[in-house]
Amino acid sequence: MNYVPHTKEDVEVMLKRLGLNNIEDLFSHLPSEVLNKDKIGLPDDLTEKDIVKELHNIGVKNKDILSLSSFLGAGAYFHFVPPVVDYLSGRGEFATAYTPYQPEVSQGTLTAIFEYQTMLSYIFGVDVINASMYDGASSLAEAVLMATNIARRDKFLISSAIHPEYLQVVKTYTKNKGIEIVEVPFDEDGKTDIKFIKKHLLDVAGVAIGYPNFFGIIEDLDDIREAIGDLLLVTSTSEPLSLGIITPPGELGADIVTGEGMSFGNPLAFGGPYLGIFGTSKKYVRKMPGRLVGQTKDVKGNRGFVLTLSTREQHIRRAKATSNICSNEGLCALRAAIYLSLLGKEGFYELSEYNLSLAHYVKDVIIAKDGFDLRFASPFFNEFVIKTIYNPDKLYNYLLDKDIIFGLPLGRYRKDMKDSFLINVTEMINKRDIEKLEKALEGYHD
Amino acid sequence: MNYVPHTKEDVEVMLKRLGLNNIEDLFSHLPSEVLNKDKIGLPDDLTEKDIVKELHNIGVKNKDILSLSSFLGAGAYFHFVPPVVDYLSGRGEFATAYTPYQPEVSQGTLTAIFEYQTMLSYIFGVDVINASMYDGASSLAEAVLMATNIARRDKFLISSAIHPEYLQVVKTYTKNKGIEIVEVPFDEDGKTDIKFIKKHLLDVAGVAIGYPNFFGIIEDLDDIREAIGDLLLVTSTSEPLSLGIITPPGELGADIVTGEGMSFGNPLAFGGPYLGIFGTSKKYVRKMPGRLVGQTKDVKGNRGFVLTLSTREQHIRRAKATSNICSNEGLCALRAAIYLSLLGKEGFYELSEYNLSLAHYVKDVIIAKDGFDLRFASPFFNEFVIKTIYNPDKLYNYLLDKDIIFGLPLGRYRKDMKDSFLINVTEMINKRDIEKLEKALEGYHD
Amino acid sequence: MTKLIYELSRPGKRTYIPVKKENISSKFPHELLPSKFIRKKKAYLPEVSELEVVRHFTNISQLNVGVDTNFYPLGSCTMKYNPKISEYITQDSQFKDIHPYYPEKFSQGALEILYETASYLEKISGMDKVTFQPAAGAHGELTSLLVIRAYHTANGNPRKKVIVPDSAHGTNPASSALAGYEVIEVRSNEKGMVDCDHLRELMDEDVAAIMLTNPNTLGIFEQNIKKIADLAHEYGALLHYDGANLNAILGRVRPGDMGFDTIQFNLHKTFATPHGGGGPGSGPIGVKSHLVKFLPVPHVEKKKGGAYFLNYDYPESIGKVRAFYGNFLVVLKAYIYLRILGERGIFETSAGAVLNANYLLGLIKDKFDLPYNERYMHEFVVSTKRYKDKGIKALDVAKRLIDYGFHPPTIYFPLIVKEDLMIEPTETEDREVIEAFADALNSIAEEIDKDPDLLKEAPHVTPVGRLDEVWAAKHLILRYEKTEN
Amino acid sequence: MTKLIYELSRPGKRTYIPVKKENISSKFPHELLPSKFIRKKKAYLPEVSELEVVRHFTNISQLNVGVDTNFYPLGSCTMKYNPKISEYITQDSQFKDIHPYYPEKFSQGALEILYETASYLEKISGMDKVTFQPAAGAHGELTSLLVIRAYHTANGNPRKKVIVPDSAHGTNPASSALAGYEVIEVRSNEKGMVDCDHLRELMDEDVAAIMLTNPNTLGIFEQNIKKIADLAHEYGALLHYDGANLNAILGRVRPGDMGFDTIQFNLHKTFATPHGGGGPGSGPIGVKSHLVKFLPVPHVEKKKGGAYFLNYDYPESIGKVRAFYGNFLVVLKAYIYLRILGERGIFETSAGAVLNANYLLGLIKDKFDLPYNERYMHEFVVSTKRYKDKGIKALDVAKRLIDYGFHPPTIYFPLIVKEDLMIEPTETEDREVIEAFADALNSIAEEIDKDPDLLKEAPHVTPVGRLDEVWAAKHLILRYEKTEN
Ligand SMILES: Cc1ncc(COP(=O)(O)O)c(C=O)c1O
Ligand SMILES: Cc1ncc(COP(=O)(O)O)c(C=O)c1O
Repeated sequence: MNYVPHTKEDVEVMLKRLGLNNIEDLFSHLPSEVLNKDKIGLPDDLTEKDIVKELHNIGVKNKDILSLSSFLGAGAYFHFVPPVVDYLSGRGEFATAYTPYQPEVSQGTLTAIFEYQTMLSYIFGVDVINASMYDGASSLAEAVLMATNIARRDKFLISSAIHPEYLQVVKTYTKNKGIEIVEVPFDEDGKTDIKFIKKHLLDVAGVAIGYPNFFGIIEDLDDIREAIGDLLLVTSTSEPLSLGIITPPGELGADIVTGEGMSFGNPLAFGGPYLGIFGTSKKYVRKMPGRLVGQTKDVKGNRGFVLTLSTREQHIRRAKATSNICSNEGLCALRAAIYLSLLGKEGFYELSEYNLSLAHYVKDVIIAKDGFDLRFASPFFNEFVIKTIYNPDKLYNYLLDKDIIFGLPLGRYRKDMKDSFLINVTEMINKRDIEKLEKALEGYHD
Repeated sequence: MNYVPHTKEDVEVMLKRLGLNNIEDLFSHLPSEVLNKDKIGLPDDLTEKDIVKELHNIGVKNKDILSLSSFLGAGAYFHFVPPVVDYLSGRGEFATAYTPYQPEVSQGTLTAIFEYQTMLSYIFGVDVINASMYDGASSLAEAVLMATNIARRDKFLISSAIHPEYLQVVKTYTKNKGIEIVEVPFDEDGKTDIKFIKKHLLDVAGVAIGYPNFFGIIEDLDDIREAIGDLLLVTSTSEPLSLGIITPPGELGADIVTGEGMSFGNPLAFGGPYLGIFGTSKKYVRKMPGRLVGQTKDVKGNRGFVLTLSTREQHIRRAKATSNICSNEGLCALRAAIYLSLLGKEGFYELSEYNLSLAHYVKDVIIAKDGFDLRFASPFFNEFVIKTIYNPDKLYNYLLDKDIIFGLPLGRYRKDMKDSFLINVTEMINKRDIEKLEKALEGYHD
Repeated sequence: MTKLIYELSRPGKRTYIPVKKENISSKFPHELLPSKFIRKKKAYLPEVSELEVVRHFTNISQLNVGVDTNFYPLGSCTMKYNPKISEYITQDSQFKDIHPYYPEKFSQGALEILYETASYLEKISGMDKVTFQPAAGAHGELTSLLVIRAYHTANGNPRKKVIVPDSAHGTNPASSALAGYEVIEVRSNEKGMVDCDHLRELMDEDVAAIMLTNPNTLGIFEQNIKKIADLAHEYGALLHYDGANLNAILGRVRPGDMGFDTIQFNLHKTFATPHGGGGPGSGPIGVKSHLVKFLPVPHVEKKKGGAYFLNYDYPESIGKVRAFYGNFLVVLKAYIYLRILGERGIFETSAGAVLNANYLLGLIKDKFDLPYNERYMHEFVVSTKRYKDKGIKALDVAKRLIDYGFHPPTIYFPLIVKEDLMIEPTETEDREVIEAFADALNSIAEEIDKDPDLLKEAPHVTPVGRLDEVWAAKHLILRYEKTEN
Repeated sequence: MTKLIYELSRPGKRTYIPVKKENISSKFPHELLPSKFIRKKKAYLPEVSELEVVRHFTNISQLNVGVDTNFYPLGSCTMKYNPKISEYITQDSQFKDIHPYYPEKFSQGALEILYETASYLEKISGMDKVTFQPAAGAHGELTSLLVIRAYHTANGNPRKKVIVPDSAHGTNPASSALAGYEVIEVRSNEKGMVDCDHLRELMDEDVAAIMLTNPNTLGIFEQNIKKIADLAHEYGALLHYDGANLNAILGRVRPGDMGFDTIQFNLHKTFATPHGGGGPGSGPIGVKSHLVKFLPVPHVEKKKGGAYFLNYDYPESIGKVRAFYGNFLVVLKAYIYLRILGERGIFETSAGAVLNANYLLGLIKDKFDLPYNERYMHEFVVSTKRYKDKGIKALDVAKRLIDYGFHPPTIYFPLIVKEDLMIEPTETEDREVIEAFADALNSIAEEIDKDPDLLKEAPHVTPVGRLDEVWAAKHLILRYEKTEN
C-alpha cells in the first residue's frame, strides 16, 4: 500500500506534460554515481488488517500496566488521562496542522496555546510560559544556557538532587559552550546543600534546583533564593501536579522555571513525546527560547492570536537565535490545556492533595514493616525514598514476581544508594494495590 | 460525579427566581402517593479512573478475538474495520447530532446519508435505499409487512433457509397483523425448494429468500423470480459483502431488498448496534418504511439535502404510518458510507473476491480431512456447511480448547443438522489460522 | 457548494488496499461460481484516495451542529452531554470485537454488562425485569405492546384497542397499529393532562393498553396517574410508560410505583448516548413480574456459581424483535453512565433537568404564549401564535435561532399546540447558556416587530440557506446518478 | 469573537471530579507539609463543565486548517496525509501506558519497535546506526553536531567552524552555534546549488562539518554532492545530512551513499506523523560506523537469545540530549507507516512527491518567476517579484490563497530568493487538487492586474481578518489576565 492517489493514466498525462517518459526520468538528473540501484531491503508492504494483527502481537510483549501495581515515577508519572483529552487533541484540525505561521487559518492552535501559556503561568507563578520545549530535561538545559547568557557568566551550579538524566542533558548541552557545571551535593535530608552553594557563588550565573527534587522532596527555595542574592535561580519540576499544593517556584523568586509537563494529560508512552515547560518573567522574555503566542487584533479590531517575538527564533535570527528549537511539543501542550481545563481550579487542587495524602499513607504502610525506613526526613509530595536492610535486587525481583514494581532502584544512579528505592504514588494506586504491597512486605526477609 | 454544571449559588439564584426554596420544591407538585422516598439502590458513583479500571476487569472476561481463530459468521461477520471509520464517525459533529429535522444545520449528516443511500442502491441494484432500519432481521420483517400491504394479501412465503433469527422476527412482527407465514423447505442442496413455492402461490403476496441464504448459498433468484410471476420478491442479505461479486438482487428482479449492513464498517459488538438495509424500486417508495434523504435547493438555488417523504412516517401519519420507526441506525449508516468510500469500487470488489476465494480454499482444507464433508453441493460465497461423522459437541470443544471456534453448531437451530457446522471465512482468517485448523483436524477422531 | 464523494471520484483513483492476494487463495470467481451469479459490473462506488475520504467527511462534519458544538434544546430528545469516556471504552476491542455466537464462556464480560445494567434499570423504573432486545424507543413500544398482547391472549383474548393521548408522540399510535391494535385517542384537558372523564368514557374490556409518558410531551406531570392506572387495571388493561421523558423523574418517581406495567427506556436519551445523527439508540423494556415470561428470548441469567448464561427456555415468549440481544454497545454506554452517576448522580440529574427548564421558561414567558399555566418538569412548550398576524410562524423563530448560534427546539409537536416550540434544555447546560438562549428568543421576539423578514429569510449564517422541502418531495432525487461506467 | 476558556469560567462551576476522597488517605496538606510549602491561593485555572471543555475545544478546532481539511503545501514541512491507523494503534494501552523505567522484560514490545524502526531507517539512509533520542529535526541536528564534535575531539581537536549554505534552514546555523561552532555560510551559485569554488575557499582544517540538505531548500538536487563530500573528507571534516527533504529521494539515493557521515531524520515529515500544530516530532539521527560510539546512550540492542536490552556501556558517548529514549509514540507511527509502505511503497512515495511538484510547477510557471531554471525534486520556489510594482508581496498572494480554500505555502524562505513562495504539494494529493491550486494561483495573478486590493485585504473568508503582528510584539499580551480571585 502507499498513499499516492494517481491512476496509471494520471501518471502518464502528468509525465507527458513534463516531456518525460517514465517515473525514472524524474530522477534522471541525479548523478549516477550516487543513484541507488538496489533494493532498500524493507519488508513487503502490509495491509491495515495485517499491521493491526502484527502490532497486537508485539504489543502483548509489553506488560499491561493495569495488571500491575507500579510504584514507578522518577520523572514519568502514571496519571489518569481523561478520554476527553484524547478525543479533542486527536481531532484532525488540531493534529494535522503545523506551526501556526499563518494565523488566520490557525486560530484553533493559537487560542489553545495561549490558554496553555496562561494556565501554566499561573500554576508556576511566572509571567510567561512558552509554547513548549522538547521535555523537562532539555528545558532545564536551555534554561541554564539562557541564564548564563543573561548573566554573561559561564559557571553554573546545579543541585545533584536534580533528576540524574536531566543533569546529564544539561552537561551535554553546556559542555561545548565553555560552561562549567558545578554539582551541589545534597545533605542527609535529601535537600540541596545551601552551605555549599553559599561557598561557591563566585563567577557563578545562577543555580538550578529540582522542585520537588528527584527524591520527591520539596526544597527550601526561599532559603536558596536568599542565599544566592541576585544570581539567577532556575527550577526544574518533573512532577508539576505538586504545584496544586505547593508554593509555585515563581512566587519564591525563581527567574526561570522549567518542568516536565507529561503529568498533565500525556501518557507514559515509554518516555515520549513529553512536554517541556519553560517560563520566566517579562523582563527576560526576549532572552527566552521557544515559541510564544501573543494576543493581537485583526484589521477590524477583533481579537486574534499570533506567534510573537519571532525575532528571537532560528528562522529569523539563525546562528544568533535564543535557541535552535523549531518543531516543539505543541500537541502535548494542547493536551495539557484540555486536561487542566477539565480538572479546573478545584479539580487540580483536589488531585494534587490526593496524591500528597495517598503517598504519605503508603509511606507509612511501608515503613511500618520491618527492615524498611524513610531515607530522608524531609517534606515530600508524591514520591519518597525508602531504604531497606534487605538485598535490593532480591527484594525488587520478589515483588516483581507478584506484579509489583517497587519503584526505581536507586543503585542504578548512585552507588551509595544501592539500598534505596524511589517510590511514587499517584491516584492510579488504589486500595487493592496497597493491600497487595502490604501483604507482600509482611514478614519479608531475604 | 454528575454532569450538572451549576454552582450552589446558581441553584440558589435559579430557585429564587422561581420562587422556590430548594430542589425538592421542583417536584413538590408530584402526587405524594407516587413519590419515591427511598434510595434507588444504585452503587456509589465512580470517577473516570475507577470506571476504566473496573471495565478493564470486566472486559478481560471476554475472549480477545485476536487470540482466537474464529470461523463464526452466521449473520455477524468479523471484518476489518479501518480506523478511519472509527475516527470520522466518532467526530462529535456527527455523533452528537440527532435526526436532521433542521436541514440547514445538518448538512453533514444529510450529505453522508445521501451518499449512503447512493452506494447501497448501486450495490443492491435498486432505485432507493432508505436511511437505515434497526437490523437485518427487522428490515426483513418490515419488508414482509410492506409487501403484504402493497399486494393487499395476507399470506407470505418465506424460505426456511433464511437466517433462523430473522425468521423468528418476521413471525413476531406479522403474527398479530393476521398475516400467515408459510415456510418453504430447502432441498438437499441447501436451496429453497422452488417446486414447493410454485405449488403454494395461491393468495400469496410474495416470497422472501435469503441471498446468500443462511447456509451461505447463493440461491437461484432468477428462477424464483420467474416462478412467482408478478408476486413480490423480497430478499434478505446478511453478508452484503457478497454483492461485490454476485449479481445484485435488484437486478434479478427483487422488489424489496433487505439486509444486515454490519459487514460494512461496523464491529461485531456482541450483536449490536447493527445496520438494517432496506431498499426498493421507485414505484414502491411511498410504501417504504424509514427515513429518506432527498436532494433539493436552497433559497439561492444551491444544492442541499433534506429529509423527504416524511408524510409516510409516524410523526406525521401516526397510526397510518408505513412503520413506527423513529430513531434508526444513522451512525452505522455513516460508518458504512465511510467504509465503502475507503474501499471504493475496486477495493470492494477485491475484498469480496478475497472472501470468496479464501472460503473455498478453507472448505477444501477441511473436506480433505477424514470424517468431514460439505453438506450442500451448491455455490456459496464466504460461508458453507460442513458435516462430520464425529460427535459434534466433542469436536467443537476439542477445537475450542485450541482457541479455534469451529463456526456455528447447527444443531442449535435444527435437530436434523446436529452433525453440521456453519463455517465462515473472512479476510481476518490468515494463513496461521488455517494451518492451526488443519493441524487440529489432522487425524482427529472421537 | 460541497461536493459529494462521488464528485471527487475518478476511475482507477485509490490508495486504500483492503487485501493482498495471498498465495493460498489463488482462484478466481469464475472458477468458483457459475457465471450467472457473477455481477456484470462492479458496484458503482466512489474512487478516491484515503486522504480524500478523510477530508471529505471531516469537512462535511463541520456542516453539522451537535451537542458538542452548540446548545441543542430539541424537546423530547434529551440532547444532553454524552460523556466521551463511553466512546473510549466502547472502542476497546474487549467489547467491540465479541461475536454474539461466542460460546458463553467467552462472553462473560458482555453478559455481565447486560445483567448488571438490567438490574440498575429495574431499580430506577421499579420494574421486575428488563430486556435489551429493542433497538430504539419505538421498537421498545412495539415490543411492550406485543408483550401486552401476549398477556391478554394468554388470558383468552388479545383485545382490540390501545388508548394514547392526543399529545402522544407519533410512535405511540404507530407502534399500536403495528402491534395490530386500533388506536383510540384520549383528549387532553385544559391543564394539558389526560382528560380522565374522557378516558373513562373510552374504557372498556376491549382496551388492551393505555400508553402514557409522564411527564407528558408538554412537560407536565400527570397528576392523576394513580387514578388512570387504577382505571386501566379495573378494566383489565395494562399501562405502558413511554420512557422518552424519564430524565425528568430519575430517582423521584418510579414508573413501577405509578402503576405502569411496562416501560420502554430510551437509553440514547436518558442515559446519555450520542444520538448519532438519528441513531443507534437502544429501547430496552421493563415489565412487572406477571409479564416476564412473555419477554423476548433469550434472557440473560446467572447460574448458582456466578456464571452468566442465555436462557431461551421461555415457551410463552413473544419471540424476537431483532436478531441477537440488542444494541449492546449502547447498553454498555448506559452502564458506564450509570456507574459514573451512581445513586446520588441519578437524583442530581433530574434536579438539574427540571431546574434548567423552569428557569428558562421563566426567562422567556413574557414574549411567548404558554398554552398551559402549569408546573413544568424537564421541558415545556410555548407558542408563537401571537406573532401570526405578523406572518411569523414557529418555523421562522426556529430558523432565526440558528443565526444566534443555537440548534432550534422541536417544533410543531405535540400536535395539540399550534405553532409551538418544545424546549428541553437538559441538565448539562449551564446558566450562561440558558440565559443566552433566553436572550436570543427575547431579542427575536423584538425583531418580529422591527424586521420580520430577518426571521423569514433565516438562517443567514449557515452553509446553505433555507431549503425547499416541497421541491425535494416533488423531484425525489434519492441518490446520486451514475455518471460513468 | 471566540471566547477563551477562561471567559467561560465562573467560580465553583465544574462537573469533572478527578478523585473521591478515600478513607485510606484522609490527611490534609497542613498535617503533612510545613505551611510555608503550601501555596496561598489555588492556581488560577478555568472553572467550567466537561461539556464546556468539549464544546470549546471542538469549536476552536474548527478555526484551524489542517491536512485533514485542506491542501497544505507548506514547503519544507512535507504536510502529507497522516494515516489514521497510526493514531489508532498508538492509543492502545499496550503502547501508550508503558513506563520508561520498566524492567526490560516488561517492555520487550517497545524495545522491538525501536530496534526494528532503527534498522529500517538505517537501510533507507545507508547509515550504520540510528538512535531515536532527539525530539525533533533541530534537536537531531544538534545531536549530530555534538557527535561530530566528540569525534573531532577524540581525534585531538574539536575544530571551530561549521559550514552551511546560504539557503539553509535557520535551524542549521542555530544548531551549529548551540554546538559551540562558528557558522560560515557558503554561497549558492546561479544554479541554486552550493558554489563549490566558494566552498573550496572556505575549507580548512578548522571546519568540523558541512551541513546540507539534498535536494536543498530550493528543491534542487546538489549535482556535485560527491565532490563536496570528497572535499569535506579531504579536510577531515564530516558531512551532515539535514533529513527534512528526505521524502524526495526515498529509495532513490541514500545519504550514506552520497558521502554523508551523519543524518537527522524528521519522522514527522517524511514518515507521516501529524504535525500537531507544532509538534511533537521526532528527529532520530543516523551515523556511519566510525561515529557509533559517540551516540547518546542508551543503545537498544539485541541479546543472543533474541531479547532486547538497553546498553549504557558507551563511555565515549556524548551523553543525553533529552530524558529517556526519544519520542517513542512518534517512532511507533513511523514504524507503522514503513511497514504499510514496505519496499515498494518507499519508491512510490518519492516518485509521487517529485511528480506532483514538477507537474504543479509546470502549471504555474508562466505567471510567477522561477529564480532557477533547474530540474526540481519534491518542492520548488517561485517568486512574486514581478508584481512588486503593483504593491503586491508574496505575503499577499499567500493570504489570498486562503480565500480559495488552500493553506498558503511557506513564504520568505529560503532567504536567498526574494518574495518567494516555497511550494511542496507532497505525494498524497491528487491531480484535481494540484490543478485546482494552480488555477487559484493563476487566477490570483490575474487579480493582481484587476484588483490588487483583493489580495492586500485578504483573507476574506476566515474567522479573523489579517492580524497585526506588530501590535502583538509591541503589547506582548502573553496570557489572559486574572479577573477574579
Ligand atoms: C415521547 C417520545 N416517545 C417515543 C419516542 C421514540 O423513540 P425512538 O426515536 O428511540 O424510537 C420519542 C423519540 O423522539 C419520543 O420523543
Ligand atoms: C530544511 C529543514 N531543516 C530542519 C528543520 C527543523 O526540523 P524540526 O522542526 O523538526 O526541528 C526543518 C523544519 O521545518 C526544515 O524544513
